[in-house]
Amino acid sequence: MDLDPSEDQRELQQMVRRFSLDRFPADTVRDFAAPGHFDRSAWRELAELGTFGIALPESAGGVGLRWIDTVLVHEALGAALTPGPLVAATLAAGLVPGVLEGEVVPAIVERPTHGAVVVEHLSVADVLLVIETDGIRQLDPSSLDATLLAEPTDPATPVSLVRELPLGELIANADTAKHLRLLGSLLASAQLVGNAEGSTALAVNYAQEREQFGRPIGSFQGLKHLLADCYARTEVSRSAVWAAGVLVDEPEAGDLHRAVAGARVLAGRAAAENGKTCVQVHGGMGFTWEVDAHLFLKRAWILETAFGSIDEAAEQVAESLSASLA
Amino acid sequence: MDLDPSEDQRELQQMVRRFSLDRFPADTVRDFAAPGHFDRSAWRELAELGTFGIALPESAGGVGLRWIDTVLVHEALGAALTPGPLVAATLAAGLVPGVLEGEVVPAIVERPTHGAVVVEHLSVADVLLVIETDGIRQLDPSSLDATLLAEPTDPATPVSLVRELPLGELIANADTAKHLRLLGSLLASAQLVGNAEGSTALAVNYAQEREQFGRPIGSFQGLKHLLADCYARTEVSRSAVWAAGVLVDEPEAGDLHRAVAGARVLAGRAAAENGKTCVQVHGGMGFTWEVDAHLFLKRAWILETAFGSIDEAAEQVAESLSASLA
Amino acid sequence: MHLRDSESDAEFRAELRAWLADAVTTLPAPPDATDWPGRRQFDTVWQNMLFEAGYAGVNWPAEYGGRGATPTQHLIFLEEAAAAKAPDVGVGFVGQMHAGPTLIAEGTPEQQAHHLRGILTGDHVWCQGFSEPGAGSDLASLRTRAIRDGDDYVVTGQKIWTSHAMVADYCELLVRTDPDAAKHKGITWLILPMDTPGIDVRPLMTVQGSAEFAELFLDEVRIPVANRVGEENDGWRVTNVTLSFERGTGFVGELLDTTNIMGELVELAQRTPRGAGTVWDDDGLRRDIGAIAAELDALWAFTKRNVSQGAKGGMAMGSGSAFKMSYATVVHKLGDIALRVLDRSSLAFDDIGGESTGAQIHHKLKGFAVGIGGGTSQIQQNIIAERVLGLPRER
Amino acid sequence: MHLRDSESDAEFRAELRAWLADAVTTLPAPPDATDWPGRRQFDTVWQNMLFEAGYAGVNWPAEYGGRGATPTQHLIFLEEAAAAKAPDVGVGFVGQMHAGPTLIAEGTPEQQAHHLRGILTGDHVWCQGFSEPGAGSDLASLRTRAIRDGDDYVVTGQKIWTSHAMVADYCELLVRTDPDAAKHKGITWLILPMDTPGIDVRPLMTVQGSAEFAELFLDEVRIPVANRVGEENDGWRVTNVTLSFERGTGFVGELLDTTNIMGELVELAQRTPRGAGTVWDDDGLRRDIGAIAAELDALWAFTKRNVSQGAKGGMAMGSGSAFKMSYATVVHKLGDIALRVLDRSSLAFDDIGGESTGAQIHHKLKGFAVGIGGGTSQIQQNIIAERVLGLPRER
Repeated sequence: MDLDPSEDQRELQQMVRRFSLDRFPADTVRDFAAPGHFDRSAWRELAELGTFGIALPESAGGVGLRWIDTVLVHEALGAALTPGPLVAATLAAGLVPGVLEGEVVPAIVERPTHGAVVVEHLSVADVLLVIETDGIRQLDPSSLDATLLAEPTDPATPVSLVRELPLGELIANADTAKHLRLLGSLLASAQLVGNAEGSTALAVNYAQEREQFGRPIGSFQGLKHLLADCYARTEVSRSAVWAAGVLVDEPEAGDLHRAVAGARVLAGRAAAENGKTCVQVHGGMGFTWEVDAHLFLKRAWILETAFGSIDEAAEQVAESLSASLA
Repeated sequence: MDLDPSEDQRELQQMVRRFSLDRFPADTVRDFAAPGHFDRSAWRELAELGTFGIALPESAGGVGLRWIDTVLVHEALGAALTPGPLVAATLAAGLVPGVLEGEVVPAIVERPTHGAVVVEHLSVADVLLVIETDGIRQLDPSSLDATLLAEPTDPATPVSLVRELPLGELIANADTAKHLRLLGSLLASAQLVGNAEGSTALAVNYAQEREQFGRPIGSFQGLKHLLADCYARTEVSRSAVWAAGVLVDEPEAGDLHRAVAGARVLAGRAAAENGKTCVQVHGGMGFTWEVDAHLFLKRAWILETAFGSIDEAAEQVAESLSASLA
Repeated sequence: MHLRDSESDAEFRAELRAWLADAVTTLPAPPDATDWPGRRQFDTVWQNMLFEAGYAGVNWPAEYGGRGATPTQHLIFLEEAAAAKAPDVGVGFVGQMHAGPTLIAEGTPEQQAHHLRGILTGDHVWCQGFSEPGAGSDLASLRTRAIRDGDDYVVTGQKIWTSHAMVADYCELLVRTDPDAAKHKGITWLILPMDTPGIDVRPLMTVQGSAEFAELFLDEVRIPVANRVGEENDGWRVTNVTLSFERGTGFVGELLDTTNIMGELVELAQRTPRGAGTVWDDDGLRRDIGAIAAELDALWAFTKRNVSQGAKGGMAMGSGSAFKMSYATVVHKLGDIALRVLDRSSLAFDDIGGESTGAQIHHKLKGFAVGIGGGTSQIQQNIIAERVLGLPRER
Repeated sequence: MHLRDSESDAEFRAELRAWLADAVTTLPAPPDATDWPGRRQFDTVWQNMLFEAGYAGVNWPAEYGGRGATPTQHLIFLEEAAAAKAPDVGVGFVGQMHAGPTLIAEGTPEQQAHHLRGILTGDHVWCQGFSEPGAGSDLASLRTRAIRDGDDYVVTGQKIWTSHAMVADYCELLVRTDPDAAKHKGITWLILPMDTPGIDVRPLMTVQGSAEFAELFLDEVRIPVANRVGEENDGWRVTNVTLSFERGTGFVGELLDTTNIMGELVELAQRTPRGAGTVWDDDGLRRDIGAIAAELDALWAFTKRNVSQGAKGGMAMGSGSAFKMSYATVVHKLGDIALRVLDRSSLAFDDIGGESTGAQIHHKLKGFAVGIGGGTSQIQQNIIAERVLGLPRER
């Protein structure tokens, strides 16, 4: 047993985070969703780092590491608020040629049980994958009747509304679809943990610098306790996400489905609560567009819905409890 | 409209509270549930104040005030942690001779839909009223197969287990039964508000006196914020309980059922949260039997279940929302 | 204690209701939120109708042109206006709620004569220049500097969160006239005509993605000493004098807004398919919404209690803080539930599926404005702890 | 990163499991919680079996009689012992977890020779005399006074929260030897034999209605200077030296306990009728329990992460505080849900309806012990804020 990342793993995280902050600085993130703002060359550079093929074997062009490493990378991407269809690209890299290299930009969505469907990043995508009960199907975005929505909640995540999703071409079977949904949920949770850490760091930084009533606001116990809670939420949810990440590689060592569901409950709450605290700590400035606090919070809200809500995840854990007693 | 108590009403509250603290001091409250500890003469004195007949007409031996006054009195009783079947006596005073005067001690319970039933104060009661769908029925406690439980959760509230409740004699109709259940819920909520205020006062007092790290612990912002939250919860829930109390007297001025249900949600949470804070503020001492903090908290837990849980109350409010939209 | 209307209140309500029913039908379509001149025009027309009908400044003293009504009647006015879907106070907010009452209490007869009627008729629009980027909850640390030069103050500095600045005629401005005085001292209250040279108004984009507020940059702006309200260096007291005007109705507009949003969320939940039924069939979500409704009901009751106290002379210390903290919490909780109800429809402010989903997210973000504006929830907690509960000050 | 056992860990686990399966069958029925001599006897027998089998002091260094196992193997030991329903450390807690490790680090060879083996065999029972009524979270302000008199210290004062004091042979005692020194200085660590004259042990009743702890009254108790561990006035450092022994397994027992209680609550919910079905059919309650299970799973993962770090040299600063705060919160939440599941069955600690309802309320009350003992959650928050996040100290 070893649930502590190695030096190499920490360096991988640092490298990805530094690259992202450098190539996708906050100013570009703030209006990334606006038409024409997707930077294909930066995306290709991100791909060239190996980002989308961490767990793909080297023979398939990947880095040849494991899913826990992929989880760690997505944690770093979440902390850096890296924009773009990161989860989609990681899931599609082994299925659709060109995605791994960053040449083909994918979007991914689950087929809804009723009505229209909102799809992230569809407006910049070359290919749309649909997760269905019977497998994964591939669609050409340009063939869809899609509307780019004017006001995406997260200004870095463009969202399109598709009134009706055609059937498309089956490119993977039902088991793969199920597994990819699970991985998608886990990678979103990994980003949520990074997000929780990132918003805490932003808030701590502000609390150290900003003075009120003649002293740094971070010296007030009220704020200290709010920020300590942020830290605890991050570390607990990080542990859950890491454990789930290891179980992808070692499914015999525990209940992977329950671990992924539980990780979503924890990471989703941590990101939402920490983001809220971050805005609150910034006082009036936190309510302005120019301070990054809202970017963390809004991204957290988006990620919270990816491949299953927190409510759904809590229900899944409850079902596993029930099954383990039966 | 006037939702602010008059001077007379405040004096009534003060009088009841002072009497109770005098005749039922904390030391007797701490083991009130033990066999032989019920003080019939103190109970008669409490009755002689008019406590159980506040809203009964003077012609019936009551004080001739209104239900909002009864609510205010129960708030005071809750703050003083007054022991005994206070709600039962207030509900039974108009139905069972001798209750008003404190000569006959009543217990009251709802007929459960399944299984055994726990009854508060049955071990000291002369009469048991059962709230049923078709009305109120009266039973003789000595005729029941009842077991006094050894470890009541609230050490001031004796609890008996009755495996099977016989039918008993019908003494009031279905409408009365429904109305008394509503009043019972409201009076328990009034006591919960008093309880929330009482535990806050205890905690504030300790925070002012106890020193740690060279200063009163109440000067630490962390504790200040916890206690300010207690205050806010008390005042908001008090407002809800008062509004519901007025609506008993003026049902045409609003939705009484929703108000009573809403009051339970707020008052139940306030008492439970404030009691928890009170224990926490006391640190290690809060975990000892001799400090009163746990008495408030445990009474709160008992009252929370009286005539419907918080979950049931929230559901009732939701139903009224749904009905108002239909 | 009563909840029913007294006879005179019932009469006031009936007359008002009849007038409103008629009046709102004559209104044009409301302008777009980004059309500031249109908003000023629309709000002014409505305010003028209220003025003509005797409903302007319901709670202002009669000798200053108001109706001199009780706080209870002011609450009735707000309730009925909302029920009739009448416009809210709009661009008249600062003038009617703060600047006007301040001038009534502290202004010279000349200042009162020049300003009060215009506020009531809707012709004078005010904005507020109190907050600064470095002085929010700690307002006393403001740094906008005013230097006396003959009969003028020359003012340089920066203000933030100045609502309606784009269309305002006047600004109630707090400036520092004595940089050496202790923080609460050395502050002065000035009337700034917005057409004075040296003022730069820049829209301030908020997390809601809109520019409801502005920043005000003041560069050697000359304000006549005659525009000073109260004494020099006495502006802190002048600012706080309006707090005694606060008789419980301050948050009624917000509460109405949130109550509406909650109603819409219930309807949304009842129409949104989930699992085999709708979101409303979920025991947990339904109860969570029920609990929010209970909290809003309680805040309405708290408002009535505060107004009742206000009518008797003044709200209890701490009631305003307790209300504000609790209200901010409810808005956050409602927003959390909204996200659970909306699920993937929360990905855009755009309404999705033909439902008004976007309003829910806007309202969720509003929770932050409530929990921060006018003193953060932390500041309210300090006020309660120290002034109501009597806990010792930090140092 | 791995979750599966290494080969040597798998071997350790298999051997241990086999031994436990056999060993637990030989145990007598456990004594009543109020039967202290019976408890000591029972726990000692079990500890002696562990000692004979080579499982005493799993995490103690081999040169001091322990097994010298890794933190991971210590975790495996605790997991397997719980799975086998073996007794927990019981009255051996203070000796094995604190006093023993302190003597290993700071004791003289004579002290080590006299005490360590007895702790491992179960023959020596220790209690802890650190907390005082006026010095809980602020331990450094303790006032129990020790005055040097020849070869003895003469000790007078009062201790509280002294578990197992009724049956202990020794007490690890913190006393103030220099009343004029700054708070953390002037404290000395002494070994107090419990048969020394002048000691009065009084049971302390807790909110759980039981006397699991005691108060210790010391009246001119003479303790030989030879019983001092470390230097005079250096007791604060000596006390904290065991913190470096803390390699992530400190809360495993508690976590196992809470996990069990949660499992029982699920079963209870599935058997308790409510409405047309059972409590478990309620979407909201079911999800709330699911979320608690997720939090406990996460705390298990956090434990494994801390143990992994412990094995590499030490847990990250703040991990212990974050764990403790989070664990206390989970216990409170679980208790809140338990009350909702139990409803009227929560009115007594007695089991009602033939179900183990009372244990749920006991566990709910335990939440306070977790949130207070060993430094309140507020103290943990301060530690994280100042030492991990680097926020400025209050003054």
